[in-house]
Amino acid sequence: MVAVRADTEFPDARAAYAAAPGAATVDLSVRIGSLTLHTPVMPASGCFGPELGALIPVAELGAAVTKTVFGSARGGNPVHRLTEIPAGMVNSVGIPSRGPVGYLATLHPRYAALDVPTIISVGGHRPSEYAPVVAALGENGAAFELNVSCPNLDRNGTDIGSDPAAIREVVAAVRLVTDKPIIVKLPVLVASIADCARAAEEAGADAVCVANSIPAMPLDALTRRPILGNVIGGLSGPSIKPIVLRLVWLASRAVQIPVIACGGVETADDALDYFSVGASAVQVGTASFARPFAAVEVARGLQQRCRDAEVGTIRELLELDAAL
Amino acid sequence: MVAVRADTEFPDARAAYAAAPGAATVDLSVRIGSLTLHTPVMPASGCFGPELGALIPVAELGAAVTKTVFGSARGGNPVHRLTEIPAGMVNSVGIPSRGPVGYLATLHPRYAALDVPTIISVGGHRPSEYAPVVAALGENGAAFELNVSCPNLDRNGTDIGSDPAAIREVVAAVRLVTDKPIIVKLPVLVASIADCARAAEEAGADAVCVANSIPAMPLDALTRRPILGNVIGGLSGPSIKPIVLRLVWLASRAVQIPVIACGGVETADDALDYFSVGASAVQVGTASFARPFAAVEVARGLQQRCRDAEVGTIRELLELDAAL
Amino acid sequence: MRATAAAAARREAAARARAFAEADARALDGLVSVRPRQAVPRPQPVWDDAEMLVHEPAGERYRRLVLASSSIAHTALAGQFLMITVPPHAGDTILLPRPMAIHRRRPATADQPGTVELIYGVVGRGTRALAAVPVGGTLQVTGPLGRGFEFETGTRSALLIGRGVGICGVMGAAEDAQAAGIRTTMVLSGQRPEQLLGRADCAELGVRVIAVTDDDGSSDLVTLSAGLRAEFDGATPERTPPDVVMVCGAGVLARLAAELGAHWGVPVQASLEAHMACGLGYCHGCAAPVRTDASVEGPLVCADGPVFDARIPVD
Amino acid sequence: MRATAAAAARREAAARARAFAEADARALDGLVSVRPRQAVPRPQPVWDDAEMLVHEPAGERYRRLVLASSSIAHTALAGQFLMITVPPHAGDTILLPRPMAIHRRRPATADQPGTVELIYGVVGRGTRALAAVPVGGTLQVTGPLGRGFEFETGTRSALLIGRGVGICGVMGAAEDAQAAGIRTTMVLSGQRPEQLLGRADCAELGVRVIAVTDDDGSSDLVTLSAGLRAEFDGATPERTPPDVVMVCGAGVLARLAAELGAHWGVPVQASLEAHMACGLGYCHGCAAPVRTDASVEGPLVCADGPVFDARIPVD
Ligand SMILES: Cc1cc2nc3c(=O)[nH]c(=O)nc-3n(C[C@H](O)[C@H](O)[C@H](O)COP(=O)(O)OP(=O)(O)OC[C@H]3O[C@@H](n4cnc5c(N)ncnc54)[C@H](O)[C@@H]3O)c2cc1C
Ligand SMILES: Cc1cc2nc3c(=O)[nH]c(=O)nc-3n(C[C@H](O)[C@H](O)[C@H](O)COP(=O)(O)OP(=O)(O)OC[C@H]3O[C@@H](n4cnc5c(N)ncnc54)[C@H](O)[C@@H]3O)c2cc1C
Ligand SMILES: Cc1cc2nc3c(=O)[nH]c(=O)nc-3n(C[C@H](O)[C@H](O)[C@H](O)COP(=O)(O)O)c2cc1C
Ligand SMILES: Cc1cc2nc3c(=O)[nH]c(=O)nc-3n(C[C@H](O)[C@H](O)[C@H](O)COP(=O)(O)O)c2cc1C
Ligand code: FES
Ligand code: FES
Repeated sequence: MVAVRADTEFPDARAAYAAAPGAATVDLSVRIGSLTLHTPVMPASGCFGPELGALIPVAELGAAVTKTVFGSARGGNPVHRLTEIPAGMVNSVGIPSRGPVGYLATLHPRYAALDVPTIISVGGHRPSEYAPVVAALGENGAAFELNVSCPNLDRNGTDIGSDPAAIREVVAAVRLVTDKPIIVKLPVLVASIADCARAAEEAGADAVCVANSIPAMPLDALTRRPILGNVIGGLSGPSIKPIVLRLVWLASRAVQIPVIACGGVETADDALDYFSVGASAVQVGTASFARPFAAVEVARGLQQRCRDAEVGTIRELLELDAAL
Repeated sequence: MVAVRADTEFPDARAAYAAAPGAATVDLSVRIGSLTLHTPVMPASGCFGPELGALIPVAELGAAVTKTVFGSARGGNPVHRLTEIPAGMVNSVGIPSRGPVGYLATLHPRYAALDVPTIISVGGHRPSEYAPVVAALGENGAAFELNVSCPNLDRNGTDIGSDPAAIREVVAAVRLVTDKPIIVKLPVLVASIADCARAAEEAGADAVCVANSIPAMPLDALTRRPILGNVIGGLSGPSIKPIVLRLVWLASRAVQIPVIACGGVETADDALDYFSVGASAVQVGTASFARPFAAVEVARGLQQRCRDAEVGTIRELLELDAAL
Repeated sequence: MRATAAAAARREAAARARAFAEADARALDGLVSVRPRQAVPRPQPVWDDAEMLVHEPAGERYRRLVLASSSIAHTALAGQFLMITVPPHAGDTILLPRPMAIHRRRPATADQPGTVELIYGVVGRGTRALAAVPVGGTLQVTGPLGRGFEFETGTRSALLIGRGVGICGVMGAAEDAQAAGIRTTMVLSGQRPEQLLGRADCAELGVRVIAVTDDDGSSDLVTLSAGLRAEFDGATPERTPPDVVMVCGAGVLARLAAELGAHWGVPVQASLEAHMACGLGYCHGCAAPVRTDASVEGPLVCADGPVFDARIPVD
Repeated sequence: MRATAAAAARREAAARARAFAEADARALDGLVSVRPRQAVPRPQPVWDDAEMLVHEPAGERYRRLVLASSSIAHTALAGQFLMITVPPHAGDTILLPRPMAIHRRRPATADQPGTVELIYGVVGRGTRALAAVPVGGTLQVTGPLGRGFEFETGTRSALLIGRGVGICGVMGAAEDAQAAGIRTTMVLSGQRPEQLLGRADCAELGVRVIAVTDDDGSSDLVTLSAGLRAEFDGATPERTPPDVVMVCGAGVLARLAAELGAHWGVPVQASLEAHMACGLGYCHGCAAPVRTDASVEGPLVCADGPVFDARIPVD
């Protein structure tokens, strides 16, 4: 574990924070295929970096999740790449990626130094592009998250993840090149989240993550021009939670594999909301920018709730609540 | 026009309001197929009723739009049917409908008494259900808006409007039974709004309306139970505007027929935002509940902006702004 | 441990909220129906920019709001309500107007505008934002709305029952009763004596008050029911049953009133709440808890109520 | 007509905003590059719950914020910044922290905690919510962040240029210059004399001030450039060109500084802004305006800057 250590002469808030986790007495571990996470809380792709290793007790998270790695190196989108509007945060960072080789050379060693499993997010611009990236990443990382919220250049730019057939194709190809757990991260704008989740499950995925940010087009209130250099960006944060809650509920009823919820999680209560509709784990994205320790807080909060209620699992906690 | 008249003994704010429209000196009329609306502003389906005739100068709107009429009579959803959360308003009113016969007997005469064209919203639970309703409505109403954000019972409950083939089927069938303008109101959760809009256009629609509310699942913060009796409701209001703006932008680039924007319009500026990405008209929904005159304000605001800039069309106004 | 206490408090509050909602639904099940067509025509609702004359704490947990609107004060009937548009507050926009009962109507005089008085509890985002609106500005309101309490001609005595902020729902009936010379008793129910609304209003209107609270157990439904039966048992001319019972509070209180009405053989009117958007009858957001067959849209609280007939179902 | 005036004002503001953004982008195009590896290692950023000691108006349009954080005050380098987490305000939640330059660093003493001082303008939702935070509580901050202004060893004189709130970006360099005995002149630019920040700081630090404003036209880029050339024209020993120019303001000001640097043959360092989420280098939100080939992710303002080398492109 990368130690969170404050300058001893002038201590900051980190030291007290890291020292006071509250005993992790309850076993909240969750299985994603062959991988066991000691807590069902992890960061969302693109909202975490190894830089946080010195700021928060990363080992209290279930996993680290990388920004999406694409097959070839490329820069991100023009500025502005992100902004905040009343409806939430909108980002069009794009896909600054060094390709699997660049990732393994520069970023991966820093992830590997963190004392948690690394889930490597992988993307592509056509269904055929995913498996080669996963193959190139080889034995690195503990699991792969397939980001299918990417325009399919084989099919007119419609998201790969909105097309069950394309999802099947991606997952089946990746399944052939790795034995590690495969998580498929689905987009919001799909005709049927149940069909998409089932396609992932049937093709061999070990979990689905629901969901990515919601495509949006923020305009500058004064000039009426797009704020983002890329015109379109992804809306994230608390306002998307009621939309994603429904998707998690529907996906959980459609598949047997775990559903990882992602969208507007800020607190342990948000996580419990998702658990109550069927999620097995949660990812924390936007909330980490304002509070770098947000995901750790969620994990600690779940422990605390279970301890307080004297139960051993989140399911029991929810049943107890429901029985009240 | 149904006169807006205040009690003369104790006048209220309506009288002054109705008396001060600002001359409608600019011709902002817009054509939807064979129908000309004198202003590109109208209410959204389900967010207007003839009850407003006595409260606001309805004649200043381009049209009235009815709540969706289904083929057979049925009640709405269990309570709660609506609520407000930080992300917006969520409704699961459902489809209380008296069928076309009941509508014609009870509601239509009250719409007909308003001094604006009535656009009748029509729904169905399978593609085959729309045309019979339109046929039964016959010569009543000035246009039909087909609400295709309805689960398709022929196809596993996926929205009719998220399936371009189903949209084509609905529109082609309705086209056979009416010569009046057909507007297709599309849902948000679709794989490709461009494909859906094109399907409507190719099958003979005169306009598309983009979009309906976004399905969401609000939970009670305290009890963690669904707030709505129907569990799922539609999220509407200002927070959905950045999401719908992108859809309007994409739809406008995909089709030649007019695109009517619907989602979070509260002010003339919101309308101009939509016009700037290609919309030809706007609908005002949620905003009318807090301010019954919201749609009238939008129409007046557009007049005012054009007058101030000394231009004759909204296109010119936007060009002038863009040239600044 | 602080966190444990907080979690326990949260669980208890959740349990209370659930239990309350379930008891309410059970109590109202089959209880209410739309009253036959009304005699007095309803006033045309208007919207008005009403000056806020008073906005101050009322009792221990409520806030009082006095709005100048001669038009509404002039036309509003007992038990009608307003839709209050909550202005945006420090970045928080409230989308839906909030329905509020008209607690008092004071018609315009030669030198004063007519006013309506509302009382509300600060419970959620809407009322929190409303509480921040300063006196002096205007508040946009739509009303008067709905069908309120109605006295049949010939009514000589009435029993009104209000609990918490529901006291505001029935106070208009007390005003009408006083004007019509109807002998009236009002039950004011609340958690603590300091929270009871309406004492001064009842004094002003010459209405006899029976105050009951959770604190001393007098508001307990069984205790209250027994007390009222004893009170109106017909033993003396003063103790004859009232000609009508009017109630505004939780579902269980409406049921209690219906039971009393059945016992005494007199009609009962109960004012209900529902989540609302338009208040005018077109959005269909406010379905009333009246059993209807699935092919028929049932009555609406805003248009067919908020006041309904309450009768113990015989099935 | 009032509405017409409002519309005209809006159109003018929109035109100004567009023109400003375009001029800025044009001015920065090809201007900046990442500086070679730095000599002094950067401090490890921390997050801290910093007590708000002061939060008050500063000049005509800004607000001053003094935060107690011994750790950050102790380690922060000139030109570094903090990410400020804006607490929720009356229902409005601010999701992204806001980057703010460290205007002054005051290390801890025997009986006082170390403090950092920030100055900001209230321009949007974020800073409006920040302005509502009362003194006395704590504010969560992450920092010190980024790569700031760096004096090469042997630097004897420096010209610092700051405009508006950008003055805060360069004030840390003035602190370092004073400590290192570097002869320093600081241009303070702003719209009106009443809005100029940093006069007192410059007096305290013994920095000579050249104040220029839009009001009297002295801040006009051509006028200012001519004035500075004349000022440092080498005519007398006091008038020799500075060894380094450091600037924080709009892109056009960075370009002006780069032109002066080219003229005098001295290096120029410019502090830039970008929309940010993490401030730490992992979110890739803050791409710097540095031309790179499409297959390469360019430098980031938060990690490779905010201070960059500024040189007039030769192409
Ligand atoms: C006819 C009628 C009369 C009313 N009169 C009063 C009154 O005199 N004084 C008073 O304090 N309250 C009254 N209410 C309730 C009031 O309208 C508020 O909605 C309620 O107090 C909730 O507060 P909030 O808006 O802060 O809650 P929020 O949490 O902001 O509400 C969220 C959503 O739920 C709805 N909601 C929540 N609780 C209720 C409720 N009890 N009734 C209706 N909608 C609800 C809100 O309208 C909103 O859409 C009345 C309701 C009705 C229907
Ligand atoms: C390194 C750095 C140092 C800064 N130092 C200062 C300072 O000392 N004083 C000061 O007043 N401001 C400073 N800013 C700008 C500040 O961070 C605010 O973002 C800016 O003032 C906008 O105000 P707002 O958040 O109220 O605007 P909002 O309208 O709430 O902002 C909307 C979004 O746009 C972003 N944004 C808007 N304008 C800017 C901007 N100019 N720079 C970066 N992001 C922007 C916001 O961060 C937010 O994500 C600095 C920015 C950077 C990058
Ligand atoms: C700045 C930023 C960058 C992101 N980058 C990625 C990414 O590379 N891959 C991906 O699958 N999702 C990415 N996302 C989406 C998030 O992982 C997450 O799905 C989304 O933000 C919703 O969660 P939230 O509301 O908790 O932020 C990004 C989000 C943000 C805000
Ligand atoms: C209470 C309510 C009822 C609605 N009923 C219908 C309906 O019957 N048919 C329909 O097509 N859309 C219906 N809608 C959706 C609106 O017409 C509109 O598409 C949506 O609310 C987004 O617009 P807004 O953000 O301006 O409200 C309803 C919306 C609300 C809030
Ligand atoms: S509130 Fe709209 S119908 Fe009752
Ligand atoms: S702000 Fe996140 S990388 Fe710079």
